Amino acid sequence: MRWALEPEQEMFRDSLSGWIEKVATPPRVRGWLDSGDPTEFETALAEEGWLAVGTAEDSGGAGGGLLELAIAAETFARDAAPSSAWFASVLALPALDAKTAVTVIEEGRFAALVVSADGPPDTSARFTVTGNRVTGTASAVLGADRAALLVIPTDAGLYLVDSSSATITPTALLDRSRTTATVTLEAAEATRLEADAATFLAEAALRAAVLTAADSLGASTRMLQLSVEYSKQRSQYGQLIGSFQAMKHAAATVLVAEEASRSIVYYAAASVDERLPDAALHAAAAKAQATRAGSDTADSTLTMHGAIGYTWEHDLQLLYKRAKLNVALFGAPAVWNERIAQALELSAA
Amino acid sequence: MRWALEPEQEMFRDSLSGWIEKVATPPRVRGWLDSGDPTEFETALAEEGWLAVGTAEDSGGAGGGLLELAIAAETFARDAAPSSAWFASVLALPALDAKTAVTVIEEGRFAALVVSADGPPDTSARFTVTGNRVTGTASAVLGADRAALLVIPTDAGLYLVDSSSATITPTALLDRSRTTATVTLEAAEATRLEADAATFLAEAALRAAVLTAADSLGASTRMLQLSVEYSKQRSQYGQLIGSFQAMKHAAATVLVAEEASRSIVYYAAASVDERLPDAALHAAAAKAQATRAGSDTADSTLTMHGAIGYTWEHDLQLLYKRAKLNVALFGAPAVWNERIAQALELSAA
Amino acid sequence: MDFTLSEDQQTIYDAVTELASRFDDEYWLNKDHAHEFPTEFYNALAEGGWLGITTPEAYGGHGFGITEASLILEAVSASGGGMNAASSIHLSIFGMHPVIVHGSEEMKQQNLPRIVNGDLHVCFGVTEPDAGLDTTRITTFAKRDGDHYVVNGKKVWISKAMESEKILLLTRTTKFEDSAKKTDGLTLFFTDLNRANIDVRPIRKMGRNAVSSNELFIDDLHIPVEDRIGEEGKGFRYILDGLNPERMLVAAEALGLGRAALRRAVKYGNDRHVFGRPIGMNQGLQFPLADSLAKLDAAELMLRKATWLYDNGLPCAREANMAKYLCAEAGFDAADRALQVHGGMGYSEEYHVARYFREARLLKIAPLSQEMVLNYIGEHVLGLPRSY
Amino acid sequence: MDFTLSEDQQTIYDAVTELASRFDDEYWLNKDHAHEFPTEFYNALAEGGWLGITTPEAYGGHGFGITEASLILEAVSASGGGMNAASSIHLSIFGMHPVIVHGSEEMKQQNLPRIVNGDLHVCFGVTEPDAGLDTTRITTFAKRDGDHYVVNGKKVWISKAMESEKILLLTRTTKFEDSAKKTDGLTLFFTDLNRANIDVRPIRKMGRNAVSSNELFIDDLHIPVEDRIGEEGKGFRYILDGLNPERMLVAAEALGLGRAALRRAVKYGNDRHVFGRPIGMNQGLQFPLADSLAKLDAAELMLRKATWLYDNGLPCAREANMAKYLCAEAGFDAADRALQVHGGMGYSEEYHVARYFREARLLKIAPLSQEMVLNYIGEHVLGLPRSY
Repeated sequence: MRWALEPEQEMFRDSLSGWIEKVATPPRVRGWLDSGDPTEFETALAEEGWLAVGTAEDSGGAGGGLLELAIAAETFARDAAPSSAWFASVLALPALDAKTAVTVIEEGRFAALVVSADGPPDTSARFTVTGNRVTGTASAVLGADRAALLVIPTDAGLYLVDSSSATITPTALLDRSRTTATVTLEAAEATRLEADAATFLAEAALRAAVLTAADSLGASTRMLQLSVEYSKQRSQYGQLIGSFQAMKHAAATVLVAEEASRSIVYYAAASVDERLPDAALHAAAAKAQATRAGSDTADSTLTMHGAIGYTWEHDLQLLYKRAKLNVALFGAPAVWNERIAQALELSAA
Repeated sequence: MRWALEPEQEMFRDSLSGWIEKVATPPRVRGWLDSGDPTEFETALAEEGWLAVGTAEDSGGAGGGLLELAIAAETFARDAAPSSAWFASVLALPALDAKTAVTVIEEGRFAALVVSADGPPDTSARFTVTGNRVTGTASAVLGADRAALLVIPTDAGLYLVDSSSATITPTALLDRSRTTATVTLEAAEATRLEADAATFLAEAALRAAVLTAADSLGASTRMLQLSVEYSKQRSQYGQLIGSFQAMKHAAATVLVAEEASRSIVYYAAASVDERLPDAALHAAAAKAQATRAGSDTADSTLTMHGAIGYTWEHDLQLLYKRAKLNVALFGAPAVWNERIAQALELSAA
Repeated sequence: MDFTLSEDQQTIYDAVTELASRFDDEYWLNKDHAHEFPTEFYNALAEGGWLGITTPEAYGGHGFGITEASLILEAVSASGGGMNAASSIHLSIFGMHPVIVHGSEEMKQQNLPRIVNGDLHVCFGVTEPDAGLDTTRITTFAKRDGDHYVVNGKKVWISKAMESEKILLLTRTTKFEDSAKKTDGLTLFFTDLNRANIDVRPIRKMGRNAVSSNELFIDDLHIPVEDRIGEEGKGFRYILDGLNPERMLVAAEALGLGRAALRRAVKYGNDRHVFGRPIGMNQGLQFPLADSLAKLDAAELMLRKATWLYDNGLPCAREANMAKYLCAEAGFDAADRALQVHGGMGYSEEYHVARYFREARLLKIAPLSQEMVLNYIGEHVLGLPRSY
Repeated sequence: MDFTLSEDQQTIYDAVTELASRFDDEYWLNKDHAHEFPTEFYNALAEGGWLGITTPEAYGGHGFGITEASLILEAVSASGGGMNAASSIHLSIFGMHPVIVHGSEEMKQQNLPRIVNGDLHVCFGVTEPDAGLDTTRITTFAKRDGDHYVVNGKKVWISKAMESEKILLLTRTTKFEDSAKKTDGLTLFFTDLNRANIDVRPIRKMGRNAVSSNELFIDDLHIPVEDRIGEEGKGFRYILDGLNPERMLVAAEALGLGRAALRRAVKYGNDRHVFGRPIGMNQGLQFPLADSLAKLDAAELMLRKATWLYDNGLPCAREANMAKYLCAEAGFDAADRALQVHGGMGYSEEYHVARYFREARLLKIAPLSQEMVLNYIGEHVLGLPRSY
C-alpha cells in the first residue's frame, strides 16, 4: 500500500500552491469579490495552463485525472479564489469533442455544464430539443455567468450552445467567491455532442461531489490556519487564548476532521479515476464527510475568533460562507444519503 | 497514488477473515464471554500462527507491520472476539529480544505491556527497580490476566517479569470481550530488556492508538451490517423499517463515518510503519476520529434496532459496549486532543 | 406566571428524596447485579404511603395529580436508584389510572387499597412483538365465552411481570380487519396473572436488571367478565388517556437519572487530580457538564409545564411529548458525559455511572422512541405531512 | 406553579406582534442591504408607546418589568425583523436602567421622556478591543479637571453609535493597577456623543446591517460632572445590575429569530414539492425541525423563568445565563436547519433565512460567548474549579 502522492502529483500541488499564493493574494481576492469581476483571475488561470490539468493530452489537456482536479479545488478554496469558471469548465470538458476542448483550454473560453447546483448533476431537469434548437431553463447553474460555452443536457442527449444565444441571469450568493446563474434557452441554436448523456452525467455527479468535498477541505485548512494565527495574538484574562483548553480541543477536533476528510477525499478521487466498483459510494461518502466537516469547522473557527470573525474585514467570513455553501452545493447531505442508503440495500426490495 | 492494499495484505485480510468466521462463530464467542474463559480462542490464534503477523521474521514473526495488525484488530472486533491477549502481546513484542519473542509467538505464551489503559501507554506510571527486583502497581492493564510474560516500564528502563511473580487482579469490564487487570509487583525478579524505554513507549502509544481505532472500525462495520439485516426483517406501520427515511439516513451517516475512518486508520497505520514525520498526528487523528465515529455508530445502530438491540440475546450489545470502551481505551479523546493541539502550536510558547 | 412548586409538592419531593437516600448506590448495584427486585425499597415507599399518591382518598390514597407523581419518580431516580427504583413503583404510582377512571366500584375497592399499601404488585400488558409501536396492531385475542373470556396471544417487554400478581391486559375482542376503525375492538382487563396459563419469561437485557422485562405467552387464559375494565371494544380509548401522563413520568425518571449522573461527574471532576490539579478544571470536561446542566434544567421546566397543564385539565400532548424527548436526551447525554469523565466504560461498576448510562440509554428507546416523538411533533405540532 | 402569561403580558405580546407584522421581510431585507436604520419601524414602536415599557410612569413610561421588555424584543425578532428590529430599540427598552436607578433627578427628567417618545437615540459604550470579555480591563480614561472630565480611549462593537445622540460610557477614573479591587475605579457617564471628539467608524460585518456596530475613537472628550451616573468609581457595580436582564433580552431576541426561521422552514417544507410530494415528508428534514421546536420551547420556558425571577426580586443568574445559552443555541440551530431545508446558502436572500442565519450566528458570539456562559455554569452553579 502506498499513501503518498506520486512525485508528479506533489509537484503539481506545490507549483499550483506557489502560483495561487502569488496571484490570489488576499487584497486581490477582496478586489475580485467586491467588484464581482474575477476576470483577472480566470484569465491568468487559463493563460498559465492550469485549466489544462485533468483533461487528456489529445484534447489539449495536460493529463491527470480527478485526483489532480481535487488538489486544484482544494488549493483554490484555501485562498477563497473565485473558481466557479474553473469548476464549471472541468465538469463540462469531458462532454466536449477534442477540437472544442482545445479552444476552452487554450483560449480560456470557459464552459459550463448547465445543471442546477441545487442537486447532483444527474438529477437536474433536462432541456427539450426540436431540430437543432434547444429550449428550457435551469436555475443555480454554477459558473454559467462566466462561461462562453454551455453544455446542455436534453431529453435527446447533450448539446453545445454558445452562451451568446442564452439568457443568463446571475443570482447573488451569500458566498461571494462563487457565482451561479439561471440559464434560459428559447429555441437556441445548438450542436449535438457525441458523449452519452446518462454516462456523462452520472460521472459528472461523482466529479462534482468529490470536487465540492475537496473545496471544503481547502477551506477547512485555511480556517484552521487563521484560527491558529489568531490564537497566538489574542489575549483574554491575561493569557493567550490558545492556552485555553476549549480552544485547544476545538482546534484539535478540527484537525482530526480535516485529516479524516483528506483521506477520504483523495481516496474517492482515486477511486473515481480508477473506476473502482464502489466509486459512487466513495464519492458520496467524501461529499457527506468533508462538507459536513467543513461546515462544523466553519462554526468552530468562527467561535475561536469571537466577534472579529464576524467582521467583513477578516478573511474568515469568506471561507465560512464558502464552507457553508459547499454543504448544499450539488446536493444536500440528505440527497447523497439517499444514494448511500440505496447502495446498502436497506429494505429487501 | 495507489489506494489498494498490496496483494499480500489482501491475502492476509481474506484468510484471517475466513479463519475468524470459522473459529469465532457467534455461539462460540458467547460461550467464551459468558464463561470468561477465552483460552480456546487464544490457543487457536497462536497455533494457527496469527500471532506471528506484525513481528519481524528474525524474531520468530511472519513479517508485516502496523497496517497488518490494524487489519487484524479490525477483523477481531467485527466478531467481538476476545482479543485482549493478542492486543497486549503485539504491544509488548517489540520490547522483547528475539529469543523471548519466539517463545511468545510459537508457544502462545502471551505477553502484556504493563501500562494502564486509562491513558496513552507512554503516560503510565513507572515501576521502581532495586537491583533486579521490580516493585509497583498498574491498574487497568489490558490483557494482563491473559499473559505469561509482563513487560514492565520502570524508571530504569524496561524489565521482563514472569506473570507468576505478579499479583494480577482482573477488573470486570462492561465490555466483556476484553479484559483488564491490576498488576502488582513486590520486589519481583526481573530481567532488564535492551529496548530503549522512552522510544519504545512512544511508539507503543501510537500503535495502541491505531489498533484501538481499527478495533472501532471493525465493530462499526459489524454494527451496520446487523442493522441492515434487521431493517430487512422488521416491519412497522406496514412497512419494512428500512424504507423509513430516518433509518436510511442513519445508515448512510454510519457508512460515511466508517469510510472516512477506514481511510484515516489505514493511512495512520502506514504512516507509523513508514515513520512519516507526522505519524504521531495521524495516529492521534485516527484514534479520535474512528473511536468517536464508532461510539456514534453504536448509538445510531442501537436506535435502528429499537428495544431488541438492548437485549442480551442480540449481538449488537457486544459491539455496542466494545465501541464505547474504545473511546476511553488508551486515552480519552481529551488526552489525544491535547497532543494534537500541541502539534498545532496554538499559543506562541 | 409562577415557577415555584407548591408547599405540598416541595414537601413530597424532599421527603421522598430523604427516604430514597437511605438506599445507597451499593444497594442498587447489588440488586442490579443479582437481578433481584428491590423489595426493601418498595416496602419503604409503601410504608411511607407514597405508592398511593394518585389513588383517590376514598381508596386509601392521597388523590394528588401527575405533578406529584412525577416528583416522586424523579426523586427516586435522582437518588441514584435510577430506573430500577422507578420501575419497581412506576405502575403503582399511576398505572391504575384506567381502573380508577373506568373500573367497576368492586374492582376499585378490591384492588386500590392493596396498591396503596404495597401488597399488590401489578404490570401492564400492552406491547406485542409484531405490533411494535402501532398498538392497534396487537393480536392477543380475547374470545367471549359465557361469563368469561378466553385469551390467547403473546406480549413482550412487560416490566415487572415476574413479580406481579395482577396484570392490566390489552386484547383484541374484534380482529383488526373486522373493526370499523383501527382503534375499535380493543378491550382492557385487570386480572390475575395466572401462571397456569401465562408463561412469563424474563428477557436478559443491558440494564435495569433489578426489575424484570418479560415475554408473556398466553395460552387459553380464562378471564371473568367482572375483570373487564369498562366496555368491550373501548380499551384503546382507556389507555389513550394515560399516554401523556406516561410520557411525563418517563421524562421524570430520565431527568432524575441525568441529575444522578451529573452529580457523580461533578464530584469526580472535583475529587480526581491529575498532574496536580482537579480534572474538573479542564474545559474539555467542564463545558459538556455545564451544557448538560442547562439542558436538564430546561427539560425539567418542560416537564413541570406538562404536568401542570394535565393537572389543570388543559391540552398537554405537545408538552408531554417534548418533555419525554428533552428529558431522555438530556438524561442520556449527562450519563454519557459522566462516563467519559470517569474514563470510559471500563471502570464502570465501581463508579455507578455505567449503570446510569445503561439505564439512560434505554429511555431513548422505550417506552417510546425519540423518533416517534419527533414524528408526533413534526406532524401534529409543526403541521408537516406524515412521514411514515 | 402557573405557566400562563398575565393578561397584560399576553396583550403586550400580541399587540407588538401585530404592529411588527406591518413590516414585512422585504422591508428588513432592504434595510439590511442598504445598511439603513429602520426609522419607520422605530417610529412605529415609539408611537405605540412600547419604547417606554420599563421606564417609570413618572417619566412617561409604563413601569413594567423585564418580562414585558423581553416579550417585546422577542415579538419584534420573531416577526422576521430579527436582530435588525431588536437592536434598533434594544437600548431604549432596557438600556437606561443605570440612569433610572442611579442617575440624578435632573438627568432622568431631561432624558427619559425623550427615550419614551423615541426622540432620543442612545448607545452603550462598554467594550474595548484589548479588554475583550474582561470589562475590568478597559483603559478608556476619564481624568477629572474641575467641573468636567477629559476622556481618551477606544471602544469597539458599539451598536447604534452612528445613529445615537447620547452614549452611556464606561470609563476608568482610576487605573486598573492603582485600584484596590479590579472592579473599583470605573465610572459611568451618560453624555452627548460629541462627534468633534468621538470618531465613530462603522464595522462592516456579516449580518445585522440595518443597525451599525462601531469603533469609537475618543480624543479629549469633555464631559460635565453632571453627566456622571452616581458616584465616581462605582460604575462597574452600576452596569453589573444590568448583566442578567441583558442576557435575558438577548435570549428573547435569539428565541424570536429561531421562531421566525422555523416558521419559514415549515412553510417551505409544506410548499415545496419534489418528486410529487412535499419535501417536509422527509424524515431527514422533519426530525431536525421537530427537534428545533422542542429546543425552542424549552429555551422559552427557561427565559420565562429567568424574567419571572428577576421581576420578583429573586436570584436569577443561573437562569439568565442558561436562557441566553439555550436560546442562542436553539435559535441558531433552527436558522441553520431552515437554511438547509431551503437548499443552502445560495438562494438565501430570496427566502430571508440566510439573513436569519447570519444574525443567529452573531448571538452565539455576542454580547457574550456561549463558552463564557458555560464557564459561569461550570464554576458558579456546578461548583467546578475555575478553568481559565
